[in-house]
Amino acid sequence: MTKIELDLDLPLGGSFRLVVASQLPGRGITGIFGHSGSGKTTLLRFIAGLQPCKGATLIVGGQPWQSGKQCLAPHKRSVGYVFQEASLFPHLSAKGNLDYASKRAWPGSSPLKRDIIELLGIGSLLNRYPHQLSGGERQRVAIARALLINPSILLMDEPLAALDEARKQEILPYLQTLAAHIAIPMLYVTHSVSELSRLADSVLILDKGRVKAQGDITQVSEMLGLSDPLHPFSILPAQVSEVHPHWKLVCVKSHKASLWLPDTGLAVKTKVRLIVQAKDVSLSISAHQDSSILNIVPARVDDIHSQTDGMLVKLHSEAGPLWAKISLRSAEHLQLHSGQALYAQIKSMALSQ
Amino acid sequence: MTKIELDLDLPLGGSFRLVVASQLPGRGITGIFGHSGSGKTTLLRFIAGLQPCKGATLIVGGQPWQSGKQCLAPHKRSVGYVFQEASLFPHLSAKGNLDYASKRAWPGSSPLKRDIIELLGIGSLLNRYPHQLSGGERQRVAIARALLINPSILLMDEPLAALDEARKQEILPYLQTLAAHIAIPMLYVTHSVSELSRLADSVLILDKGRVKAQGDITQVSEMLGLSDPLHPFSILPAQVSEVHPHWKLVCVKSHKASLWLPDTGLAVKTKVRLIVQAKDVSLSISAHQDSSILNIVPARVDDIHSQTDGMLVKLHSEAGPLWAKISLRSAEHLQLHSGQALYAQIKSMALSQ
Amino acid sequence: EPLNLAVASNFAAPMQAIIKGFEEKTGQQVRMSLGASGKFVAQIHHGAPFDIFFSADQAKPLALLEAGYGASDTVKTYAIGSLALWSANPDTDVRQQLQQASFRKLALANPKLAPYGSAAVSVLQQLNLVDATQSKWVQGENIAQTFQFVQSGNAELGFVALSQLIGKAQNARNLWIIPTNLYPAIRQDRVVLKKSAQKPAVKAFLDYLQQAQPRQIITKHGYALPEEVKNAL
Amino acid sequence: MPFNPEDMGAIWLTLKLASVVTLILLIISTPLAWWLSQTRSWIKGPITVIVALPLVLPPTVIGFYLLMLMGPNGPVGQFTQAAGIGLLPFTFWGLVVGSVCYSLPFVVQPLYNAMSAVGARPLEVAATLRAGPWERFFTVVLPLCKTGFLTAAVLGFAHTVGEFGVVLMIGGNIPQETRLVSVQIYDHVEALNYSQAHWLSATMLVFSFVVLLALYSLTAAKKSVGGQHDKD
Amino acid sequence: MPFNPEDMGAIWLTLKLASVVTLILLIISTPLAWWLSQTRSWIKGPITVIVALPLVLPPTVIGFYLLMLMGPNGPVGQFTQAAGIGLLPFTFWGLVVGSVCYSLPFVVQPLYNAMSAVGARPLEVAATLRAGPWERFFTVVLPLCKTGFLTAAVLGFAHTVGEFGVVLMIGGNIPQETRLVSVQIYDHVEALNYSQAHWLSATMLVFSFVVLLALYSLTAAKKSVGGQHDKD
Ligand SMILES: Nc1ncnc2c1ncn2[C@@H]1O[C@H](COP(=O)(O)OP(=O)(O)OP(=O)(O)O)[C@@H](O)[C@H]1O
Ligand SMILES: Nc1ncnc2c1ncn2[C@@H]1O[C@H](COP(=O)(O)OP(=O)(O)OP(=O)(O)O)[C@@H](O)[C@H]1O
Ligand code: MOO
Ligand SMILES: [Mg+2]
Ligand SMILES: [Mg+2]
Repeated sequence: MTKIELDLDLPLGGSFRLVVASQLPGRGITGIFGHSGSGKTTLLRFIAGLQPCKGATLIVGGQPWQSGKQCLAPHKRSVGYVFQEASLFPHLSAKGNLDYASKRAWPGSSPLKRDIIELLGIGSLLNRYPHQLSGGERQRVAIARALLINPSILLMDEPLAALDEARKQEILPYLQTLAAHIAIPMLYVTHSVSELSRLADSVLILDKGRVKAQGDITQVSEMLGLSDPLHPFSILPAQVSEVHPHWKLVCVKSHKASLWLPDTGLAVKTKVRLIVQAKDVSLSISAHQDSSILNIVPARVDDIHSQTDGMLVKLHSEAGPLWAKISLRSAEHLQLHSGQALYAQIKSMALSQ
Repeated sequence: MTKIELDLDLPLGGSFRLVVASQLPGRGITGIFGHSGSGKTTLLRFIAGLQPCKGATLIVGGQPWQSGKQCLAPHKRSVGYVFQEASLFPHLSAKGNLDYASKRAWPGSSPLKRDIIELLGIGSLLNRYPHQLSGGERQRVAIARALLINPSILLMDEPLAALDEARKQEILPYLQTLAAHIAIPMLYVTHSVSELSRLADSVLILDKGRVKAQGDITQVSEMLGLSDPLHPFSILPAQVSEVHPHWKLVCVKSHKASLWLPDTGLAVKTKVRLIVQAKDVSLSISAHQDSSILNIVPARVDDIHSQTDGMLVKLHSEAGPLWAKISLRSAEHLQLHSGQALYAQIKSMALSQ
Repeated sequence: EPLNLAVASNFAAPMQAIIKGFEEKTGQQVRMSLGASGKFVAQIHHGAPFDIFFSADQAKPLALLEAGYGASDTVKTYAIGSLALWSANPDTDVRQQLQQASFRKLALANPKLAPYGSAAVSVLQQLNLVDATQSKWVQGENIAQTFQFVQSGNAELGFVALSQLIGKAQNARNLWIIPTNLYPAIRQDRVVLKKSAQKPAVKAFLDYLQQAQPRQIITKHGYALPEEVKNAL
Repeated sequence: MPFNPEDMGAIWLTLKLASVVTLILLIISTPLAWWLSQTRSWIKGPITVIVALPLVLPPTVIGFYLLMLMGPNGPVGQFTQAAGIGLLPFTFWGLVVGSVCYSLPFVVQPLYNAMSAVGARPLEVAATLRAGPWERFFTVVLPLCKTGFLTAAVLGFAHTVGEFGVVLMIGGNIPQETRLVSVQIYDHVEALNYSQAHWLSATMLVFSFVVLLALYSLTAAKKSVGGQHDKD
Repeated sequence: MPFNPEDMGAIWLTLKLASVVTLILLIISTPLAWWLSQTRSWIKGPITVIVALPLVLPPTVIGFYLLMLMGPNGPVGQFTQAAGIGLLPFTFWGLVVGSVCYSLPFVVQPLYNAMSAVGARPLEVAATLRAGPWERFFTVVLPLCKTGFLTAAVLGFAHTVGEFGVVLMIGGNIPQETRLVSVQIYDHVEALNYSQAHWLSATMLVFSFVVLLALYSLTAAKKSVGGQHDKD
């Protein structure tokens, strides 16, 4: 457990000031979320010791990294940092960059270098110099380098922004496993809500240098889910109850309901987090049996918000609180009103964990 | 019309070779799509004149930019280039960077500097130097700079990768309008299928330096839609037939069917492109009247592919060819078979254009 | 232990020959440092390991003696330089050109630093040519530089040391050996440094200088010996 | 101790020479350094070395060879005479030529290094912003190489002020024309006028300190960013 | 024309001196340049200028002052005597000290510029990769400043080979001990032994050309990337 306790007040060049007094969990992935210029990079730099801050406190796993004037030098902090720009050493080849890290790796069990290289698909690039790599290739080498130092915290500043979807889908689960198995905490800056909701156990939302919300992702999910008001979503904590290898589905229990979702190799009892996009939830008065929609959950209308582009319906469902986004026409058609009992339909294929 | 004719064969450092012989349309947005390292940046650099290539041909709007050994110098090519890394001049403030471009702008009607600055939200940063800006802020200044040169082609290398969703949603429509109204062609490199399908009129898909597919987005949509086999989608060309301000919906005609989608201010007769994610299409045997799903389209099963995580169903619907992704369980439940007649249900809120 | 001599640059050639003879005769090793006299004075003030200083003038050995660095009774003239007016162009009549001041540049050594320079100024004063020529003077830091000014043709004529012309074929037009009555004798003095006064090698070298062979070398190189000058007067 | 008029003349002449030489050095070295920083030709190495080569000869000897070259029988001298410029030795412009030759490497090298450090990207960006080669040079390379130019100017200026071997040889120590402070100080030392030498040396040191510090502060005062291409 | 033994001795002594001085200069200048490139202190400007200041005095005059400082009555001389080293003037190590002082700016300046151009980022990266300050310096700064070190070494070496004003003054031109090639050539020229001077000069030029070119090629042969921080 490498809990991170932070307390800083850091003015930067007159117009910007980052104020954070907070505790970040010592395991799992903490998403750092916020608009461009909200202070995410600055926060990571402070934790790595690259951004000095007078009188701040930073305690990591009980060890004081900074307390007032006493400040642990950056190279004595066991962090792996993926910078927002790849920042490879220009004088070293890709291999040289990786070796630089692995030679200096912190002691302890570490993932195999070979595996990391393979996962990131950089095996054929090792002899190239940074200026001979494409943007995405550089970023992948930088990620590998940060992993190879075998740190006790990983700081990642939009590490996947330069990568294509397929590549992201390969790397994301790996980072997830890493955070879970090696049990090192990871601070993960991203602009992508889907990356965030998929990866993060806990979230810190920054806004203009202040903490706007913080906590377990389910705690902040309402705020997070509404952070982009036009694309709201809900997060349902759930647990795998059954595995159906034949159907390639698993059944999870969320609140009182059972939901089906694609089997991605989850074992029974695994805790998962379902992200349900409001636009993926449809409503029906009766429960239809002849459709491909597997998840049909009894629900009650809690509240109805009118938005510029439709209606946002807050539901109390058997699976937990849910947002549904429907058109005004559908709302009128269904004569939607608060307290109404109906069914929420969620395509299992639209569910991600 | 600034049609771009390309013919190049460019070896880069032994292991990579970019071969493109192609014509890109002279108006609208051409998406350049491909995995990391597939040659997207190299292609843009060649067009801008920054990457020399022996014996290549490049004709832009009838004007030969390169033909064999004759090669127009980069500064004589009317391009606006947003580099993959922001690449602001470090010795100039944000304002200095913008002025550098506006002072040298190509003649012709150009968007107002004030408007560009406001749209990109950089008005308060103008006096800062690049090292005082956040990653996203730098990228926004770089985009503004490329627009201010008032070019006759825009080359954009993942310009929005560093930006948050909200910011993207602001800038995307602007770029769209720009491409449409000022009628300059834009080559837009992106990894994001949603950006691509939203923005691009035509697409060039690169794979390991070769053109894998090219053409109007609807022509390549099948390949594009399957480019990430786990997240397939379909693209339906459509035209607005009715506007319903009361419901905040528009009705569009796609093939033989009418579909409802959120009103984003589209006028009647506007041509739109609907992106329908396979996971958003559900199937039912009968047409349900009591659900919030507005778009229920008669369809026939054309083909069924088994995938690792479910079934991919190819449909001939009245709205055009559609992919639907359903679970094996639903497929068995509905006794799905080729030729079967059923209904495809698409939530209007899940539709984007 | 070698004998260390500090020798004014203009006397390099004869001294080299003299040392060769001395070494052959006595087996005593001699190391000669060449340089400007003024520099040697500064160096001797700060502990330079020289035994005998052969200056280009009389003032500097005297100054050293007064400052307490020289051994008393060791200051002595070892050679007397002769001044010549010379042009590198064999067709130039140097005397005529000097009289008419019909030249672009006249080279002479810096009178403040080199005795050959002050001698040259005396000659011009005697001939009443200072005002007519002063604007055309170019001064070398030492007599060697002055010679190079003339030899490279950059100065049409110049006052050089006769010793510099030895062995170079000249005619009567482009070389004028200045009569000694037009300038005070250019006496070059030497002094033994106090700390070396008792060294046997010093004594041996000074003795050797009195012998015929070195004296011959000195005159062969275009210098006069003090005794001879006295005789001539 | 006040200066005698000769000293004053020498000081004035020195400043004039150092300024002119520094200016000419910058003008010559800029394209040379730029070419060196951009070329991939094999002659880059030899040229780089040749620029530094005069350094290995003693200044007086360089002066000696320059005297021969620029004299009436030397090739340069023949040329200048034919061109109607006359002979260069013993003139102010002769000193300028000599000093330029001898101080060249101290100006070329810092410029070359600074220009190499600019990298390709800023130039590429400028090219896409319609800046032609000259414009790129003036609007991007020059400002990014400010520190390099400062170093070059400081070294060139200081070295010209202090250099005297070359100048002694081709100058001829003519008052108001080629008698520089360095020569003057040297003369004082040689003539054992030590107090005069100390005084003049101290003046030169203090004066140069002030000039160089002003030059330095002036350049440093404007936002100095060269080299730091990005911060996260 | 073969060399006489004196010439040979002078050549050998020169190479020894230039090598030792270049080495010492690099050792001294590296931390100094590094400090200058990192500090934000106000004394950075004055120190930079002070390093370049000796240049404004003629070498002989510098030599003269060094002679006073290191002589038996000078503070340095008193110290070296007390420390049991004896007096430095007129010894090989005296020449070393003199040459180091005089050539310092030519080594500090290119290093300073190269180090400033490295920027903060590579050092930050190295710090997060567990490299302490020393390690950062050796694994990041040194390799990224290769060109700067090359320039510094070339200028330092060449200048030491050619410099003779300082060396003449504090060396005393003693054969085998302090008589360098530069002084030897100077002597030949002064003694009007031109052919000997030409021969020795040409040898020095050719030899230095070869040495410097080799040094240059050696450094350039390894992938030269310094300064080009990123390509798209
Ligand atoms: N040296 C500086 N001087 C002044 N302001 C600065 C400086 N460094 C950063 N800032 C400002 O501080 C704010 C926070 O910057 P930071 O890099 O932490 O943002 P961010 O959240 O990482 O943004 P992005 O998502 O765009 O990378 C920005 O508004 C930036 O302009
Ligand atoms: N100078 C070079 N020498 C050798 N290979 C190079 C060089 N420059 C680029 N490459 C290679 O060429 C390929 C194409 O690079 P390019 O930058 O065009 O890719 P990209 O499609 O833009 O990728 P990304 O999405 O990661 O930015 C890459 O595999 C890269 O490693
Ligand atoms: O003999 Mo001198 O002192 O070089 O003119
Ligand atoms: Mg950031
Ligand atoms: Mg790229």
